[in-house]
Amino acid sequence: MDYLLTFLPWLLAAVQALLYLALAPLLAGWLRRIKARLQNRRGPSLWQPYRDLYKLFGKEARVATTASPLFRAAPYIVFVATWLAAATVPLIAVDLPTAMVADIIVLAGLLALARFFLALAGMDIGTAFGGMGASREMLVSALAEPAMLMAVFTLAMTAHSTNLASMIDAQLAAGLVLRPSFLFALGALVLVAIAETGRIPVDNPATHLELTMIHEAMILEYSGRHLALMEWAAQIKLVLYGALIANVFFPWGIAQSTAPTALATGALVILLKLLALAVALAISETVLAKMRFFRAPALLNLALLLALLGLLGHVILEVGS
Amino acid sequence: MTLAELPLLQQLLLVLAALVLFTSFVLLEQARLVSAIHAFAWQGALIAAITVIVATGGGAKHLYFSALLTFMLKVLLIPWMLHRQVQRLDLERHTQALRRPALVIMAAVALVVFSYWLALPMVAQELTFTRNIVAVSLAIVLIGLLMMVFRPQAVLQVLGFMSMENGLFLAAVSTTQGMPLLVELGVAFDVLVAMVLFGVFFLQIRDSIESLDVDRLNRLTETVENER
Amino acid sequence: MDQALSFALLAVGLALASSLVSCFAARFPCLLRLVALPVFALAGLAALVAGVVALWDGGTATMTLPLGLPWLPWQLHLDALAGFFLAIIGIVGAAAGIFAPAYVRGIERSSESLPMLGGFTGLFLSGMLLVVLAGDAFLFMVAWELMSLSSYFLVAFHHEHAANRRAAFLYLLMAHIGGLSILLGYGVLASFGGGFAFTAMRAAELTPGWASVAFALAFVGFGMKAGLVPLHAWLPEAHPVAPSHISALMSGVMLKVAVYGFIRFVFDLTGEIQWQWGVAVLAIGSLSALMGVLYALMQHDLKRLLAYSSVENLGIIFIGLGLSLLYLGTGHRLLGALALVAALYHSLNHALFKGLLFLGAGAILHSAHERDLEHMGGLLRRMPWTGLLFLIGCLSIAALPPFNGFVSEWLTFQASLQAWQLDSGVLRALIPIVAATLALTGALAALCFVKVYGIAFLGQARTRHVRRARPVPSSMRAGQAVLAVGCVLLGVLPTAVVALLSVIPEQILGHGLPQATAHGWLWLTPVAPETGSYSAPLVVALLAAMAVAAAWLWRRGVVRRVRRGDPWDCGFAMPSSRMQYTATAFAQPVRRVFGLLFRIDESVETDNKGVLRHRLAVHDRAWTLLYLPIARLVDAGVRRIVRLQSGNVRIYLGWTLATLLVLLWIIS
Amino acid sequence: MTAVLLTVFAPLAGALVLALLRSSYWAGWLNVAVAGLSLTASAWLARSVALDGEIAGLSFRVDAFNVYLVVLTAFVGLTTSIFSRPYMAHVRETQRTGAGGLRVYHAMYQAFMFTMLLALTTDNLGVLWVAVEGATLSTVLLVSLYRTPEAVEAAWKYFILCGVGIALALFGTVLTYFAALHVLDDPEAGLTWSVLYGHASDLEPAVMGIAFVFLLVGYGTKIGLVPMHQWLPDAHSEGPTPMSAVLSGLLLNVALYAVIRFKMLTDGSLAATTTPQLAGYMLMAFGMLSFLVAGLFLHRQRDVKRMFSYSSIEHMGLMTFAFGLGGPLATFGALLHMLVHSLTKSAIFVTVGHATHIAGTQDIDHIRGLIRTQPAVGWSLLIAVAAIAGFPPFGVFTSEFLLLTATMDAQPWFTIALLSGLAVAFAGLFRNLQPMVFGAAPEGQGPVTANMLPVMTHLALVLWLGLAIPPFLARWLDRATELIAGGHLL
Repeated sequence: MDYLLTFLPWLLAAVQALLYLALAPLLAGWLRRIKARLQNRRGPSLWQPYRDLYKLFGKEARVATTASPLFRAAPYIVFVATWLAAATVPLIAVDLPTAMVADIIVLAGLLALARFFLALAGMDIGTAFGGMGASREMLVSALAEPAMLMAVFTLAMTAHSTNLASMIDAQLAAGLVLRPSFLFALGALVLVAIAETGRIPVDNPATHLELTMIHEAMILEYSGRHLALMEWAAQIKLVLYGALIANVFFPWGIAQSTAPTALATGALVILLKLLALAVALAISETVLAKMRFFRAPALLNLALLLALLGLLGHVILEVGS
Repeated sequence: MTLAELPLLQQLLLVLAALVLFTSFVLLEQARLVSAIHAFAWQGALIAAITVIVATGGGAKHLYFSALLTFMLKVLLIPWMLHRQVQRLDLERHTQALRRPALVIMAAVALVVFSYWLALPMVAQELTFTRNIVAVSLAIVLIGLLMMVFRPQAVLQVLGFMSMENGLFLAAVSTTQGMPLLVELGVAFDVLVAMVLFGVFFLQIRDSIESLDVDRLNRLTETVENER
Repeated sequence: MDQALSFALLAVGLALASSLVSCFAARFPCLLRLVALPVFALAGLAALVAGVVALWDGGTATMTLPLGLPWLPWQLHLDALAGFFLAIIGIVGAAAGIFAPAYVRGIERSSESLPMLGGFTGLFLSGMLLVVLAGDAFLFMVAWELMSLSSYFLVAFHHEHAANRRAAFLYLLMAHIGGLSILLGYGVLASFGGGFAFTAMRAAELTPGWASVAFALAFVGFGMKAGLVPLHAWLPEAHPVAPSHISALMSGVMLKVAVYGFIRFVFDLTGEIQWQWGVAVLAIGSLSALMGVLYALMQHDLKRLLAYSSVENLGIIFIGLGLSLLYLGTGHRLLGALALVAALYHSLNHALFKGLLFLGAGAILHSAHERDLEHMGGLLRRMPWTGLLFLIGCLSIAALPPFNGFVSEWLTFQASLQAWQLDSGVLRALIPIVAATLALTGALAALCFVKVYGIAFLGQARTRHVRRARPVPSSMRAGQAVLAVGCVLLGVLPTAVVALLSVIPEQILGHGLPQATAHGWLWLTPVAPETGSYSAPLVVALLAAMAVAAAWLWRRGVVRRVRRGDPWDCGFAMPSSRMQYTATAFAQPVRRVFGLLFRIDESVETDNKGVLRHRLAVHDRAWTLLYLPIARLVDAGVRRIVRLQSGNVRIYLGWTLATLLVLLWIIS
Repeated sequence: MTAVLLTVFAPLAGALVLALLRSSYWAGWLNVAVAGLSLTASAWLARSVALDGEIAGLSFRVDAFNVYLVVLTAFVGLTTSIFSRPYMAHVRETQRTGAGGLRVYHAMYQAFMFTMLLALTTDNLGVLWVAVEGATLSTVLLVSLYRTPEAVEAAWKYFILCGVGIALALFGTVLTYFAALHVLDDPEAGLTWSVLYGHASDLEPAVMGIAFVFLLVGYGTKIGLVPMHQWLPDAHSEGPTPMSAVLSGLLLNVALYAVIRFKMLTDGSLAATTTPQLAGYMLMAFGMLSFLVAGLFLHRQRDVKRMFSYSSIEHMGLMTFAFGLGGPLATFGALLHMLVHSLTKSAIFVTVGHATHIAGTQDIDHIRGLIRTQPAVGWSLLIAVAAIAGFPPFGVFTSEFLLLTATMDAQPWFTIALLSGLAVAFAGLFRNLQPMVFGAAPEGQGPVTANMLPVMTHLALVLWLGLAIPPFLARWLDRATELIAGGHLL
């Protein structure tokens, strides 16, 4: 029985990890649909992303003659790293062993690992676009990373822990407390998420106009299953950030025990949260236009500023009490 | 005590000392080379006389010998050698006026006052009846140096150097009734050798720059040709 | 413990022996390759063994040599701290010793320079070993300057090029100044402790003012050696021009020796630590980290880039040290120990991956005769092994899990996130900002090494000789492999390493990390499990498992074939290698975003044939802000002073007279 | 006693014989032989001093302070004479001087050694003065040996400046004698240093102060203290290289020795006054000034020998400063520095001599790629300059270590000046040195026959002193320190 008790959390973690895989295309589809609706189009069905993935997996992969082994290894590394990063973020239940394995700094590290190989893969063929995309992607993330970590530090210093599970627990324990620092941190994290997941106004996932591509430019040469893995990884990343924002700032409803009812509610709640966030994102993407690449730093500086304000707010306004 | 109360011998001594000081002033602004040499010889003679007086007055017997030494060296030998040099370099007619004489003389006077002020603590020492001369000897040394600074002519520089030596000798006599004999001999020997070497150098300088104007010895410097 | 010391002495002896042997290399060139360098590698091995034994044992051993001043014989002193740095010196030294012979074979034709290379390499190693082993200030300084001097000769090895001579001169000059200021620092301690032996200094009771003076002197001296901004200018000049395995030693090890000196001086000898020092070190450290990586990004000479990235990493190390000082100064000994361990860990890591990268650069230089990134490309397919090992180095230095660079950075973050325990709000706010700087640095480092690897090893060869590059001999690969394996192991098994390292703070601070390794070899929990935990082995395991799962996913009855074809590239015709993104282009966004920090002169001109030429040069601001003014000052002083030597003898006599009169006037 | 006489008068006899000897070939060998004889005698002397404290008599007096200078002088004299034999032969082949010139050279070389040793061993301040003046007289002809206009000019400046300086020193000596006559009944003993030192506390402070000023300016001219130093670079650069070696290695030491002897008297006499440290302060001021100024001069040099003569000024300034600082540690360091500096500097000048023969000029801009042309010379120069710049494991580092730490103890703020001075001087030396030794050799530059034995010996000794100071030497230095500073270290 106790054997079961030690085994259960891992099982739960595995289930969550698979849930991320399963949910990712759904969220992407939902997002596209909402956007289409906002633009008065009918748009593709919710399940279209699944179909795309399936199709890509079925197709044969075409690799440039000039590609090196790294080019073929990269998709798996990117996919796996992103997936593991996602698996450490509590989705429906809090106390996960995976959250112990890798705290939020490791999460950032894993995402960086994925990005590293993504960029390398972009440069591997030796085309101009690949290099451009890699350079820009790395710059954006380089600017986004300090903002993200500052925001995270604000949370971590409130919770006295970098462990996501403990952070969420602390949030829940504290109950509904209005923290100015969290407001700023939230803003910062949202901006970072937009930048990192390559959404408008920093990047446009739908574009194939050469000079505006960032993420797309890097995976330009991929096809077949490789492309599928890359796309899937991107979708997972989106869900990851969604879950992060949702569960860290609004953890209510997440399952704190392994009781089936709790888990069920947790699953339901997080689904609603994600869908809601997606709606917000869709709206913002419809009203905003993509900005010139060299104005993106301004956005990220704003994120950094917000994170800094959050931190100072925490230090000045909250610790004293 | 005032001068009048001093014994006659000492009064004579002071007069001679004053004359020595005068000779070095003469030396300082003498234009003609030959007469400068003569002035130098006179200075030597006066110092020899002073030495004799000190010897009789102070009863230091070995001073007679050093008086003789001085006379030989400073009055006869060195002036004679200088004369020969001057003839060989045919400079008998050579005259060179001191530039800005007034300034230099004022400086020399200032040096005299300075050295008197400096010598006061020593004068305070009641030792011999020649103590007042310390200031004079110091003044002669300094004026000799001053002369070397303001006289670009090599022979005149040597004269300045030699008059410094005179001042030193006078100091030795006046303050301490002469140095130990060994030292006196050594000093005299050095002075002699130095004089010989000076003779050699006059010729070498003459060969290298066709003149004895030391201002033209200015090849070795950091300022001009080392501009990088 | 004594056998550790004897091993260390053996290492010193072997190093000296290797330099002695290579004195005869002028007559028998093969001597260097066949005897001297293997002996050198053995010396490194012995040092490694000594260090590990010393760390394991955790005691101290001392010994007195019959050398030095009559009242101050040379004393050797080996404790955990010294042992740790012995290990660093040893492993990189061994790797360099394995790597070097193949390199030397290339230059045996001009054999009259071989004794210089071999002899000073041996002296260099023994100097570093002795610095770490020194038990008194005198031996420390002797060994320190020996280290500087011998490395100077190695920097000047290719002295035909005036640029290298200039670099060597600048290096020796700054090393000399640094050494003098360290010496004065020891002077302060000695005048309070009444002796130059470290034991006496430890016992000394310094007044806070003088303690700060000593700290400042030591910080300047060791910081100059460690290449902290703004005293770093010599480093990117000197490190690249030495032979590659020497660059590996200099960047990987010598800078760590400076770190050792700083820790020994400030943490161990100075006694009462003041938190203000921590603030100073933090500021300088973050500045160095940021500037280092930004300037590294601007380089396209591979070795120069690596040298600048050394500046960055030393900055990270000093951030750790600064945190430690800050915590210790405010009485949080556990956190101080944690930050110190983080700094030490990063020192070890940087030694490994920077050594690995420099050896890789050496391999490229050896087979492609190329240092300039703009001419490289596609090397991964020409020299796959070097490519793989270099990739490991890049991943480690970019602080990516599960490699070693990440562990130390993670520890530093953990240490900085405990800032909430401090009482002063200012410090509480300051430290996370520093941490954010660290994060920015890490991200930029990733950018930098994506550029390096992508430009050098991926894409197409940009020049003909690079296209003809051959794989390097196996000995070179072995030299790199040693370090690469070290990188991976340190990344995967951090708990064991931290367990070993926590002996050091126990010894010199009297407080270890009891919690960090309390939960078994799997879990690294610096402060407590709930405040943050990392399990590298599990991360690796999960990555592997998921990779298997992914593989399984697409193996389900779909096409496995891969068809080769031309690149798509949005339909452009088959691109030539000159259409690739260059290193400069890759760094251009950064250059625009951080433009203020560089002195850029960029110009586009058309030559007579109407061809457009684009010139770009990015200069280090430190030159214009610090070095040139000093040089001008000295020159002005010289120009004034030479007037003394006007050449007119009468003026000289005037000086004599004036001096005499002035003195007489003063005296009476 | 015989040891003293042999040590001192062997060179005198040698000088007389050499003055008569026609064959310049045998003269070279005889020169070496005499120097060797004098060295053996001095070694014997050292041994007897080590056994029974000090040797005195016939107005000679050898104690721990001067005995090691005696040995050093004799030693450097020997090695330099070994070097000078082939060197002067080469000089003669290149027609820069004739047989007569060589005769003068050899005779004057030994005469100079005689004056040096006499100045060191005598107990009579008057004789000391005579000897130092004699040193000037015996070397001034050698400076002008080549008869070039520069040589003559240098010799004249050397002669005039040192003559004036030495005259002032004589005035100081006279004043000392004057002060002595008050306290001593026997006027003959009035210049005997040991007697005066016994009564130092009774000497009239006012007189001794003035006397010390004259002596400092006088002998300071010979030490090469700024601003009386101007003769030094000229004389060093224009004279034959062996001469430069002994001037830098020995003459400056001896002049400093004289000043220290007088400082001991002055300190004793001023001890009771309001300014007991006056002499020390003067030395510190002059030393620091010379140190800094010379360091700056190093940056603007074209003539390699000039450059190294400025470095001599710098190091003499350092020693003067240290002696002025006083205290056992500083004094010990200064004594050690005297030793290692003369060894290293003479080695440098010997090497520079070979280098100038290789390049055929003394112009730094035309001495290139020595390591390529003749590795022995190039490396010796490089190592020796590294040693003089104060890099371990050479002895200069040891002494500078002691000096710096002593200064840190006594006058912390001076260390800033010392630090910057050392840095500036180092930069000046190496920026000129590097192009000379490194780089590719110019066309048609070939190796010369060089006897590197003296250089190797000197460098080996300096290295030895850097690694470990042998006990007997340590005891000597310690006793000398006790004499000067009145304190022990061991």
